Amino acid sequence: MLRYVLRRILYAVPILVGVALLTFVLFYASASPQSLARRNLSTRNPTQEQIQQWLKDHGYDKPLSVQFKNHVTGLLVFRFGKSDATGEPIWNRIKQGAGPSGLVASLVFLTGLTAAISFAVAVAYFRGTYVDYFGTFLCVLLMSIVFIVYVIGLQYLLGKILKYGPIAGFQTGIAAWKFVLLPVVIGVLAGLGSETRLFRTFLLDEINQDYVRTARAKGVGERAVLLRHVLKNALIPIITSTVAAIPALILGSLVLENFFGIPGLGSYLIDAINSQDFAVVRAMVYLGSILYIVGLILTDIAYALVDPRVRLE
Amino acid sequence: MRNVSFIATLAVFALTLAGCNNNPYPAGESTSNVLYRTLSDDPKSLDPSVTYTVDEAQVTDLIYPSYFQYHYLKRDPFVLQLNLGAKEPVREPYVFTDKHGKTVKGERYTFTIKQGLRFQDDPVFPGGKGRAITANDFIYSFKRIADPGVHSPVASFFEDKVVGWKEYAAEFEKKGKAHYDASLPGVQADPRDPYTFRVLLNQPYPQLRFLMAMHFTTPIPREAVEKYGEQFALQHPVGSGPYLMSEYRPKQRIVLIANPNRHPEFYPTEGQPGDREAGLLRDAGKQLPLAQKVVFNINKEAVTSWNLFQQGYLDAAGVGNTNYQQVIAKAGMLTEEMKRKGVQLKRDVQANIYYIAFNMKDPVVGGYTPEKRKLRQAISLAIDSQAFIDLFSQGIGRQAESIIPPGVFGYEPEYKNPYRRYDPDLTRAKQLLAEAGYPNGADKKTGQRLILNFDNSATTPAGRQLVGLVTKQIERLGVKVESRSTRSNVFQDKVNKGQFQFIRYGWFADYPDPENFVFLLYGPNKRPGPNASGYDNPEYNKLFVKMRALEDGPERLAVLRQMRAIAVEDVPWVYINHDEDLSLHYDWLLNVKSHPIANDTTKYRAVDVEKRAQMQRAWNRPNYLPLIAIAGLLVVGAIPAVSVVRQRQNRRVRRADAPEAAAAADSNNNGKASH
Amino acid sequence: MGRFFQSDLFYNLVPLLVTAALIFVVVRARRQPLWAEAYRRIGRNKIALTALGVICLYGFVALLDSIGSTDPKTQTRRTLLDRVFEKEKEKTYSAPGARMTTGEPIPSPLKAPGTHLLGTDGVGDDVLYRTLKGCRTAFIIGGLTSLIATPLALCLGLLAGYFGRRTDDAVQYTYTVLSSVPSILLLIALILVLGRGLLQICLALGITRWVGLCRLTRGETLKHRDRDYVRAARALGVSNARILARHILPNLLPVVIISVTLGFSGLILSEAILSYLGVGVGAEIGSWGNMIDAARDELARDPVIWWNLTSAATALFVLVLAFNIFGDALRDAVDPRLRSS
Amino acid sequence: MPPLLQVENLRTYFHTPRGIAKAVDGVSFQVEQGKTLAIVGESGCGKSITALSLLQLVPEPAGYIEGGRILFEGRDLLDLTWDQMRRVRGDDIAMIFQEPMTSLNPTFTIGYQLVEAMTMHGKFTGAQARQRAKDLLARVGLQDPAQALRQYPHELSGGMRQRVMIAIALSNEPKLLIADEPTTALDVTVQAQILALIRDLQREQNMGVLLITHDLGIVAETSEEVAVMYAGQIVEYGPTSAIFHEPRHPYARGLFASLPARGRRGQDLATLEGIVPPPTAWPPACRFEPRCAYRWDTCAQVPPKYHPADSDRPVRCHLYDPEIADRPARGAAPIAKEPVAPDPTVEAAR
Repeated sequence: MLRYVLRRILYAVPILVGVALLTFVLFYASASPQSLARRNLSTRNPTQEQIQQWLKDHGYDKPLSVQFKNHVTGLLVFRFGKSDATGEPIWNRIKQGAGPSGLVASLVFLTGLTAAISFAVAVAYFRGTYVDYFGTFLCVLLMSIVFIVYVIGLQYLLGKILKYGPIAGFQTGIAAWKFVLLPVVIGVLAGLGSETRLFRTFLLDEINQDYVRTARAKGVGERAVLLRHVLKNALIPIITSTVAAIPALILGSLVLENFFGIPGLGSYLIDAINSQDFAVVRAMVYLGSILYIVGLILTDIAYALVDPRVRLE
Repeated sequence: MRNVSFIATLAVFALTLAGCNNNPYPAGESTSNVLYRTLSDDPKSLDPSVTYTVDEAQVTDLIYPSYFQYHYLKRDPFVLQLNLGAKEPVREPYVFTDKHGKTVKGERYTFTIKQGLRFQDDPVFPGGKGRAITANDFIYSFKRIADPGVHSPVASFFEDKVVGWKEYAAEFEKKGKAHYDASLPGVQADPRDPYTFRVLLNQPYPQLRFLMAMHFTTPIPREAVEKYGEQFALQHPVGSGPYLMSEYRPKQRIVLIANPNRHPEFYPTEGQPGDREAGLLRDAGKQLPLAQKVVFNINKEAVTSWNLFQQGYLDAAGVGNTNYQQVIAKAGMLTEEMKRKGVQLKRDVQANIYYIAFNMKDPVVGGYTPEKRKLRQAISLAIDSQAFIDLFSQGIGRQAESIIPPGVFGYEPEYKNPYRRYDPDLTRAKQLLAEAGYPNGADKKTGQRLILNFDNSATTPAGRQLVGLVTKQIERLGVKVESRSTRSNVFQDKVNKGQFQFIRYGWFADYPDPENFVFLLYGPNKRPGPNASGYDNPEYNKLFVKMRALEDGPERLAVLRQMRAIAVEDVPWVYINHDEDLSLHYDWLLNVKSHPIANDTTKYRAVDVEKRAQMQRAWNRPNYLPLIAIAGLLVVGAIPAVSVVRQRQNRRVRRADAPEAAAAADSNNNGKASH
Repeated sequence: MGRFFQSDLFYNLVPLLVTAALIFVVVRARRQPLWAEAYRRIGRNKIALTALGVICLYGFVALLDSIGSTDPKTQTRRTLLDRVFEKEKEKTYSAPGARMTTGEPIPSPLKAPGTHLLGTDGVGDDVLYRTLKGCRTAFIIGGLTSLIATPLALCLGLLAGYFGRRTDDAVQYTYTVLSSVPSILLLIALILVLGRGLLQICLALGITRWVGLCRLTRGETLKHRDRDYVRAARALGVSNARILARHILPNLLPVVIISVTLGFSGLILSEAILSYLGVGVGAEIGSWGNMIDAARDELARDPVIWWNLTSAATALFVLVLAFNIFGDALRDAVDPRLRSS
Repeated sequence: MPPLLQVENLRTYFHTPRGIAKAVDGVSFQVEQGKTLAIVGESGCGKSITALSLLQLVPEPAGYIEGGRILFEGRDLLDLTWDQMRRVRGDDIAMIFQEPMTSLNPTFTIGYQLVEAMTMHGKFTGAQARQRAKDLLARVGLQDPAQALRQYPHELSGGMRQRVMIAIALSNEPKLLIADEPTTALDVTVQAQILALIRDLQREQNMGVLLITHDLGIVAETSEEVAVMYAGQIVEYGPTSAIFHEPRHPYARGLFASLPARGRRGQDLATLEGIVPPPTAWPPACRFEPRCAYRWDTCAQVPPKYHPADSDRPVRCHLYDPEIADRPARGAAPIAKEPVAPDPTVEAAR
C-alpha cells in the first residue's frame, strides 16, 4: 500500500515541474515588471528608485534565468513570496484562507456526493417509471442553470427573504456552521443535477450486468441489489468522476466565498484578479494544481480500496 | 426501523433550524457596548505614514492621534483644536542662506506636545507597558515620510518646503535604515525640552497646521516599527489613540477596543446652534471614547453591507443607487418604511469635486491656442451636470462651477462659469465647435468626423452607465466618442503616463484649505502628481505660489479669483459636481454628526445597546413556512413513488383480469408479428 | 487588404459563410449511411427536434446581429438587430411594459411607454434587445472556441495516437500538465495575461478545452490504428498522412461531433461565470454574463430590478437546455454506447 | 402427484422500437422431480428468455410476461407477488448462467456472495452459512475452499467460477435447478467435469433440472426429455432417445443432422440454411417455413398446430397434421443435400 502511494506521488513530480514551468511562461513572459511596480506602488508619483526598490523586494530585478530558478524551486518548496499588490507574504494568507475554504469545499463535496448518490440510487430504483423520467428531466433542467444564478437567486431567497442564515461573515470553530449553512446548501443544489444524472448512468450501466441477475436469482431483494451489489460497483466510476469535480469545487469556492463574505482562498483569488496581482494568481494556480494532483492520488487510493482488481504492488 | 431513522433525520433537521439565526457576530457580542461599522475592503495598510484612503483612515485615525484634531461639532469654518499638542505652534520667520549663497525667507514652527502621553501597552516596550511619548517620536514619523522605502503619499507635500529634506531622503538609498539615526535638518528636537520640536521651512507654508492634523504626523514608536517590520502596517499597529487593535481577521473584521493608556479626552461641551436640540450634546464632557469596542466588518460587496444594515447588524450605512428608492421618498425625505424602522438620514456637504480632465498634452484636445480652447469650451458646454447628479448622486449635490468646493475658503456660490451654462439646444457649444475648426463635429479640412477617446475603468454596470452618459452628451455635438475601458489599475497607469484624451476624475479634500484644490492645476504638480491633466499655465503657477503663503482674507480671495478666471478660460477641466454625502443610521446610534475632513469621529459615537438588541431580534425571525411547504410538497410528491414501491412489492406478473384462453393465444400468433 | 478586413463586407461575409458552410455540411452528411440513420432517429425524436428548433432560432438572432452596415453619419456599425430595435434610449430602469422609470429619485415618464416588453436596464436600453444581443456572444464563444480547440485536439490526438512513442509522450505530458491545473484557474491566468476581450476568452477557453477532446481522439486513434483496414492500407504503401486523413479521421468524426455539441453548453455557461469573476467579455459587449453579473446589485435595490436577471438567465437557460437535450439525442442517435463525462 | 414444474402456454414479450417482440410465444413443458429436461435450439430461439421467465428475471421494463401458467409444485408462480417470488428464487428454484466470467460480483469475495445466498432465505445463521460455504466449495471441487472464500472472482479461472456459481445455486438445496448453457464458455474438459458435477448433485438431492443448451452433444448424456425450440415456440417435444433416434420436425431434423455421429462418419455434415429471423419479424404462419426444405404453399398461409404426432410426441408441423389436406407424404422430401455454407449463428454460439 505504502509503496503504491509513494509511486503515485513520484509520478506527480514531473507534472508539478510542468505546472511550475507553465506558470512561469504565463506570468513572467507577459507583463513588464516596470508596469507591475507602477501599478502596485501606493505613492502617486513613484520615483525610479522606488520602482527599483519594489522590483528588488519582489525579486523582479534579477535576470530571467535566475527568476526562473527561484520560481521553480520556490514553488516546489511552497515558498510563494510576497503579494505584488499588498506586499504581504502569500503563504500567510493561504494559511488563513485554507481553513474556511477547506471547510466549505469539503462540506459541499461530501454533502453533494452523498446527496447525488442518494438521488441517483432513488432514480435508478424507479428506472423506467415516470419518477425516473421526471427525475432525469429535472436533472437536465438543474444542470442548465448557470452557477451564478443559483448563488444570486438562492442567497436572495434563503438569506434575505427567509433569513435562514447570515448573509455574510464568518467565525472559526463551532460557530462556523451558521455561516457555511447557506453556501453549502447552495453549492450542493447547484451541482446536484449533473452529478445525479451522471451517477444514474453509472448505476444503470451496472444494473444490466450479469452479476446483478445472479444476485436476483439468489433471491436478493431489489433494494439490496441496488444498495449493495450495484452501488459498490458503481462507486468505481463515481470515484473517477469526483476528480473531475475538483475544478468545479474550486470555482464554487470562488463564487460562494465572495458572495457570503467567507475569508477563504476564493475571495483572496478574486481580489488578486481585480488588482492583477500576478504573484498571488501564480501561487493559487500552482496550489490548485497541487490540490488536483493530491485529489488524483487520493482517488487512486480510494479506487484501490473499492475495486479489488486494482493491484497495489 | 426505517421510520425510526426517518424521524431521527427530521428531528435533527428541526433542531438545526431551531438553532438557526442570522446574527453574524460572535454570541453575545452585539448586546455589548460595541459599534458596528463597515469597510469595503481589507485596508492595504494601517501604517500612519502610508494610509491614504478614507476607509483606511477610519481605522488608522482611531489608533494614531495627531498634534491637532478637528472640532467634532463646529463647522464653517472648521476648527482645529489641540489634541496631542500642548499649545498652538509658534510660527516665526526664518531667514537663512542656502548652499548657493542665496538668502531664503522661510518659516520656523515650534511644536510643543503634552507631557504624560503614553503609547499603548505592547510587548515591544520594557515591561510591556506603553512608553512615554516625546518629541522624538514625532520627528521619527517625519523621517519615515522622507524615507523612500516607506512610500508615503505625502512626501511631496514636504520635500520642496522642509529644509534639507531632499538631501536627507536621498541618503536613505545609501545608508538604509541606519539613516534614521541621522538628524533631519528641517525637523529638529529641542535639546533642552524633550517635548518640543521645530520644523524649518524654506518658504511660508500655512498649510502645515493642517498636515499636523493628519495621521501622517502622529508619533510612531520606532522600536515597534523595527520589531514588527511589515507586520506593523496591518497586523501589529502600535499607537497612542483612543482605541487599539485587538483583532484583525483579513476579509472578516477589524476589532478595536478602548486603549487604557489613552490621554484624557472629553466630548465637546459646545457646538453649533442646533446641536443641542439634535441631542448632540447629550454626552457633553464625558470621557472619550464612548463605545468600548468598534467592529469594522469587511464587506466587499456594497449589497452585503446594505443587507446587513437592513437586518440591523450594522449601525450605519451609506445611500447609493441600490437603496435610494427604498430610503428616500420625495424631496430628500426618508420613506415611511425607513422612518418606522427608526432610521435617520444625514445629508452633508462634502469638500470634493468630480470633473472631466482633458489631457493638455494631447494633440487633439490639449494645447493653449484659441482653437483648442474653443474645442474644450464647446465640450464643456455640452455636458449637463444635472444628468450626472441625477444618475450617480441620486439628484443630490451641486453643479460645480469652479475647482473650489463649498465649505472651503474661496468658494463663491454666486459665481457662474460661462462655459458651464448648459443649454439643451447647444447653440453656443456648436458655434464654438465650429470656430474650433469642427463644424458639426467634422474636421473642416478633411471632412472627417472628430473622434475622441474616453478612457475609463468602467467595468461595472454603473461604469457602463457613466460611459453611456458621457458618450451620449458629447456625441450630440456631432463628435464621436469611443470608450476605452480597462481595469482600474491599468487605467491608473495610463493616467500616470498621460496616455489618454479625457477622463472623469474626482478629488476629496485632505484639509479644508483652497490650496488642497487649486494645486490640482499647478504645473509642477503634473503627472504622475495630482495634476492629472498636465495643465501648466505660467501665470496660474505664479499666482498659486503667491496664494499659498497668504492667510485667508480678501487678498487671498482676490488671487483665487484671478486663478479661477484663468483656469475657466483655458478649460483643462469640465467641472461637473460637488457631491453631497447621504448616510443612514439607526436611532440607537447616538451623537452622529459627520465631518467632511476628520476621520476619527467614531470615538464620539455611542450606542443604545438594548434597543439595538431588541430590534435585531424583531427583524430577524426566520420564515420557515416555505420550508415546511416544500417538505409538504415533497411528501405529496413521494406518495406516487411510494405507491410505485407498493405496486412493485405486491405486483403479480399476471394481470388479474386476463383470462387464460390457451386456444385463443395459440391462434393469436398469426399476422400480428409480421413485417 | 487591411481595409478589407475592416470593411462591412468582411464582417458580413464571415457569419454568412459560416452559416452556409454549416448548412452545407448538415445537408451533405445526410448522404452518409451512418449519419442518415442518425438523422432518421433524431427525426423521430420530437423533443430533440424542438431543441434543435430553439437552437436554430437563437442562431438566427445571432446571425441577425452579425450582419449590418456602417452608418455613414455616426460612423458606427449597426446590425440588422440594432435596426429592428431602433428606439431612443430611456433614462434608466423601467419595469416590463411600464410607463415610468424606476431607478431614479423621481420617476420620469418613458419616451416609448409600454413598448419595452422586458423593461429597460440601468442605461435605459431595452432588455429584450440586450438579451437578444447576448445570442451572438454566446454563439461566438461556443463556436469560435470549438473552432480553436477541435482542430488542435484532433491534430495532436491523431498524431499521438497514431505515431505513439515520443510524439505520444510529448502530447500526453502536455495535456496532463494542462489538465492538472484546474480549468477555472488556468482560464483566469490566461485571460489576465492575454487581456480581456471576446477573442482572448475564446482563445483561453480553447486552450483549456482541447485537452479532453485530445484525450478522446488519442484513445480512439489507438483503437483504430491496429484495425485491419489500417494495417492493410499501410501494407499497400499508403502514406501516413493519407491514412490519418482518409481512414482514421472519418471514423473519429461522430465522437468528435458529439463531444463538441455536448461541450457547447458548457462553454456558454462559462461565459457567465467568467463575467462574474471579472475576466469575462468587456462591459461594452452585450452578454448574458454581464447582465447576470449586474443583477447582484439590482436584486438589492428596492424596488427590486428582477427583469434583467430573469431575461438573461432564462435566455441562457433555454439555450443551454436545448443544447443539452439535443446533444443527448445526437449521442443516442449516433452511438448509444457513448456517454458524456 | 403433479410434476415439479409445469409450464403452460408461457408467453414473454418485449417492447422494442420496432414493435412487440414475441420472444417466447406459447411454450408448454414439464419437469419431473429428479429428472432433466433439455431445451435445445439455435441462438435467438427464446430458450434463455424461457428460463428467465420462470424466475421472472426478464429484463424490465422492456420485457414482460404476457400470459401462461408456471405451476411449481402445483402453485402458479405468476400469481405470486414480487416479494413472494423473491423468496422462491435461489431457494426453491436456483439458476446458473452461461457467463461465469461476469456472473459473479467483482467487488465482493466469493465467501460473501455464497454466504449472502444462504442467509438471504433465513435458513442458515452467519456461522452455519460460512461453514456450509466451505463444505459446498469443497463439494463442487475447489482445491482450497478456505482460501477461495477470501478470494475475489477475478482471481479464479472460468471453470472455478462456474463451480462457485453452482455452489451458490445449490446452497439452499433447491428443488429445481435451471442451468442456462452452463458450459458454453468453458473448455471441453471442464465442460465434462461441470456436467458430471451437476448430474451427481442432481442425483444426491433429487433435483429437477431444466437444462438450456444449444449443444446437442451434452443433451444425450444428461437429459431424459428434450424440447426443441424454434422462434419462440416448441416445435418438438419428447423423450431424448426418441428424438435423437428419429427427429420429426424438419427443424429438429436439420439440427440433429448437423450433429456428428458415429454412424454418419464420412458424410458431409448437413447444416441448416439461413438464420433465425429476429423476433419482431417472424413469419406469419409457420415460423420455420422460409428455411424449411419441406415447405409448400400452405406452410406460408396456415400456422401449424402443435399436436401429437404418433407415439405421443407433439410436433408443430403440417407434415404431421392429418387435417391438412394437401400435405405430401411424410419424409418425402429429402434433407437438403447440397453443400451449404456453415451457418454463422450456430458457429458463433459455440
